[in-house]
Amino acid sequence: MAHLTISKIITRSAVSKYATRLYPFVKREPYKNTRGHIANEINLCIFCSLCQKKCPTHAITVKKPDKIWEIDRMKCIQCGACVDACPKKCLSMDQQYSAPSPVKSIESFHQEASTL
Amino acid sequence: MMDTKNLLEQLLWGGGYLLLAPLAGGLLAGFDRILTARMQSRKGPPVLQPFYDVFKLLEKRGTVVNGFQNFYMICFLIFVMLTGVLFFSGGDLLLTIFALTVAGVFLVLGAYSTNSPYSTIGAERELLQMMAYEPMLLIVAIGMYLVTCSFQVRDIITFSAPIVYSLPAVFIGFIFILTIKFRKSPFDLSSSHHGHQEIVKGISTEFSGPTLALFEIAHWYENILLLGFVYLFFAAFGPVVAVVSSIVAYIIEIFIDNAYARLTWRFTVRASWTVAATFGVVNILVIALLK
Amino acid sequence: MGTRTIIPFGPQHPVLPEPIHLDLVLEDEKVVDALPSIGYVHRGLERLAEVKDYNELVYVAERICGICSFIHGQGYCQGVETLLNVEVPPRAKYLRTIWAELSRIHSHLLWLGLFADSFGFESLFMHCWRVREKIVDIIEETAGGRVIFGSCKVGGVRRDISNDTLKRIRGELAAIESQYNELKPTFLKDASVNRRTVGVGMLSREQAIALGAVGPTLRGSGVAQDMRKLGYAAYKELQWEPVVETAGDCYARTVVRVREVTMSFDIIRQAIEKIPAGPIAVKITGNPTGEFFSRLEQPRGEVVYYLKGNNTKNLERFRIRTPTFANSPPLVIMLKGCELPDVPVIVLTIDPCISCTER
Amino acid sequence: MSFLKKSPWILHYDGSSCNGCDIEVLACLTPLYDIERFGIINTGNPKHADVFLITGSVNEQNIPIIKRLYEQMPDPKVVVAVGICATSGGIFQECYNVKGGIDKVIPVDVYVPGCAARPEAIIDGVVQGLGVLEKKYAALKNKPSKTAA
Repeated sequence: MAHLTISKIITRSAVSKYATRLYPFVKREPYKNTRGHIANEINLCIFCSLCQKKCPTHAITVKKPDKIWEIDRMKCIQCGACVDACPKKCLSMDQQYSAPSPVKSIESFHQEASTL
Repeated sequence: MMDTKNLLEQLLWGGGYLLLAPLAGGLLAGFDRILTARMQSRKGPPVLQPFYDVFKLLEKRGTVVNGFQNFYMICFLIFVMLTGVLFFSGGDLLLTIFALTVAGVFLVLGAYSTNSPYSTIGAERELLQMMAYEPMLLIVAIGMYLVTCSFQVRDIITFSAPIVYSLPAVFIGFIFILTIKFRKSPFDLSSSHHGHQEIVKGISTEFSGPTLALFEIAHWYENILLLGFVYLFFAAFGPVVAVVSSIVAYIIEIFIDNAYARLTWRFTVRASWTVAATFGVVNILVIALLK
Repeated sequence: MGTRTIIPFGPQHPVLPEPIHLDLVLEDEKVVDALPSIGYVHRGLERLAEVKDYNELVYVAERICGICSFIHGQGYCQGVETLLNVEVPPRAKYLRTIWAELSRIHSHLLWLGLFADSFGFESLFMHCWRVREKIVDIIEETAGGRVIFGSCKVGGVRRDISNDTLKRIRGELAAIESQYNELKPTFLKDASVNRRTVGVGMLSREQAIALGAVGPTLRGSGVAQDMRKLGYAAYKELQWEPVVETAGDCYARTVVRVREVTMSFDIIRQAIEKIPAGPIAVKITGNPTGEFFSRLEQPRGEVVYYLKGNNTKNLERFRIRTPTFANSPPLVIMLKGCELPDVPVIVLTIDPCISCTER
Repeated sequence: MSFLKKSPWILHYDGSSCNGCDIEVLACLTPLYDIERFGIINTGNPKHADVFLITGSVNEQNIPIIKRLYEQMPDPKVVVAVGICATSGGIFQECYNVKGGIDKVIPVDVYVPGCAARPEAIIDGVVQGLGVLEKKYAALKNKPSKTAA
């Protein structure tokens, strides 16, 4: 039985600098492995739609005739199944998390005809 | 015959308390939150945060469960203010303590009137807390009377010797019950600053919007009044030392708040009565015998 | 004898972030009965086995619970690997052990913080979580996510941790452990904390066994049962002993967890020392057939996965028995007769994870 | 200018989430993220709250609870859906017992994606919610004067 066992820690914390990361003002460098959001280098994409099949939350839609690759950021759970499945390795996991938004919208990537 | 100069001085002090106490109380609360945050190794809110909170609450729509609830809350605020005016204009210390109790009763009635189980338990605990700290508060008044031969604050404050020298044990006992009055851990039974407890916010659960703002403001008034009691113990050292002592007492309370877990009401009542009976009564007996 | 009042405890309650509902029948502040009602987190994810194939189901298993995410994934994968007769490469086993122990440390520190919060010790809560964030940083660096690991897959692990990183992590863990050691005395010796935990929520050894308690709740009552002794992953190659306390009260359960954190630090150190080189996954072919009980030690206790395959891509049955489910009957027994302020303390000592229980 | 922006108090409710987002909401309160810097307090009491942080995919049993909590909050108020489950149901959208998204039960003002939503994203989401809160306050202030006129 002892009193004030935490006094050393709280006194030290009170006199030394806080541990807080001043987030919106100071941004931290993300780790290399951090799963943020799925990025697609659309010009390499062959629209095989393997990612669409592998996606456990059906966030990805591939429209092969229109050469459009779409992702619903509000459905993606950053599991990376599509990245593992991609045969052309055009999909990658970016470290930056997707931003909050007042509306749900689908992000779509369109491949230019000239790159064919 | 009361001369007009005295009356004017009383009015000035009373009015000054009404105007400045919420300002000082709010700043003190802001300081409290920053220091608490630092002790928890956080950055903490800006010093004006308590004012932002109160102004925001005034902007919100209030939801009222029972019309009496707001009435009781206004009574609580008015009585706390009245108590403060009584004290700071140099009035009777005993009357101050009883007026403070009446204010507390209004708060309890307000919480009871809402019929919510959380609030009811909060109110019950508030009554138990009042039971716990009341003896010690009275001992403070009695001790000061024994030393200065007056219950009048204006006589106590002008007493030549520092009261803390004659009543050191009473002072320690008072610091002990201050923890209850400031609603700080380990005795924040009836409500808590952060709502992480079994009865949510306890006594203030059902108050919202402007009514909650009144609760906060009343709390600021109350805090300044209580620090006024600390001031009395050190008054003879001069105002600077006395104010600094009051602030140090407040910092000690913040430290205790951060260093203890919340205890149960059984323990609170037992401990505060034990403290009152040992520290308070022994100190008073010694004073009485030496006279 | 006071009048009886019923206090609703939850589903929205600040002490418990999770929705569980308890009707507490009170006489003044004494709890005479506690009637739990559940179902606020039931999603019915076991049925997902019908629509998701056994590889995809890993993502579902990981999201059964965000606190013991890795161990759920691991339990599921170990079960499927047994059905497929696959031997996981040794490096993958060690990596799984390291991640599982990291997640145990993070879960226990989280629990210690919430527990401190339950008896109103806010600064202790904050300091526990400050230390925990450092563990979460290591998890994020190695697995990519702060709470959902996404590292296990059937046949091994999805990503490797290089030996250099492991060495650096060992250094970081030593620093974290010394910070953690500063917090220990407050849980073990502080007078005000002890007043809230010692002798509260008694569960005798006989009661614990009869009611089927698992994990720290069982070990706090003096039964040395730890599923890691089954020797899954790399546990049989490492030196450790289950933590046992005999008192059976909230204090004993706290001590069990406090000591387990230290033990986990030690297990990680040993695993980093011994980790072999080699591949991290094997190729998976075929479909699962047969049935298997996969048993693991979660931070909260024993979790059982029952998996049944019928030689198709989808499992025929995917059933989980989670530790909180097993610890609920003891909880109701412990709650009877306690004081209202002790309710959050007792509820938290079983370390409830409602989302595991209801799925 | 209103003071709502300076002191938004949050109420957090777990509507059938996996705990991942909940512990991230709690992590926001703790030293490393410390949202009390912005005057944010986790109240745990709907009557004191301005921002309703809600996680999870919402099952049938939770619907009345969420509606009641929403109604108990005094105006103006905003709802922030935290995590993929709260925005769309996520990996649980095919489960038989889930509604799949908070917006099917109460109006949502800001969606915070992420599985689990990172504390940084939650802070961003709450900050966006404050803008909405401000607008709602302005609308609320204008309303009674209109009815009076």
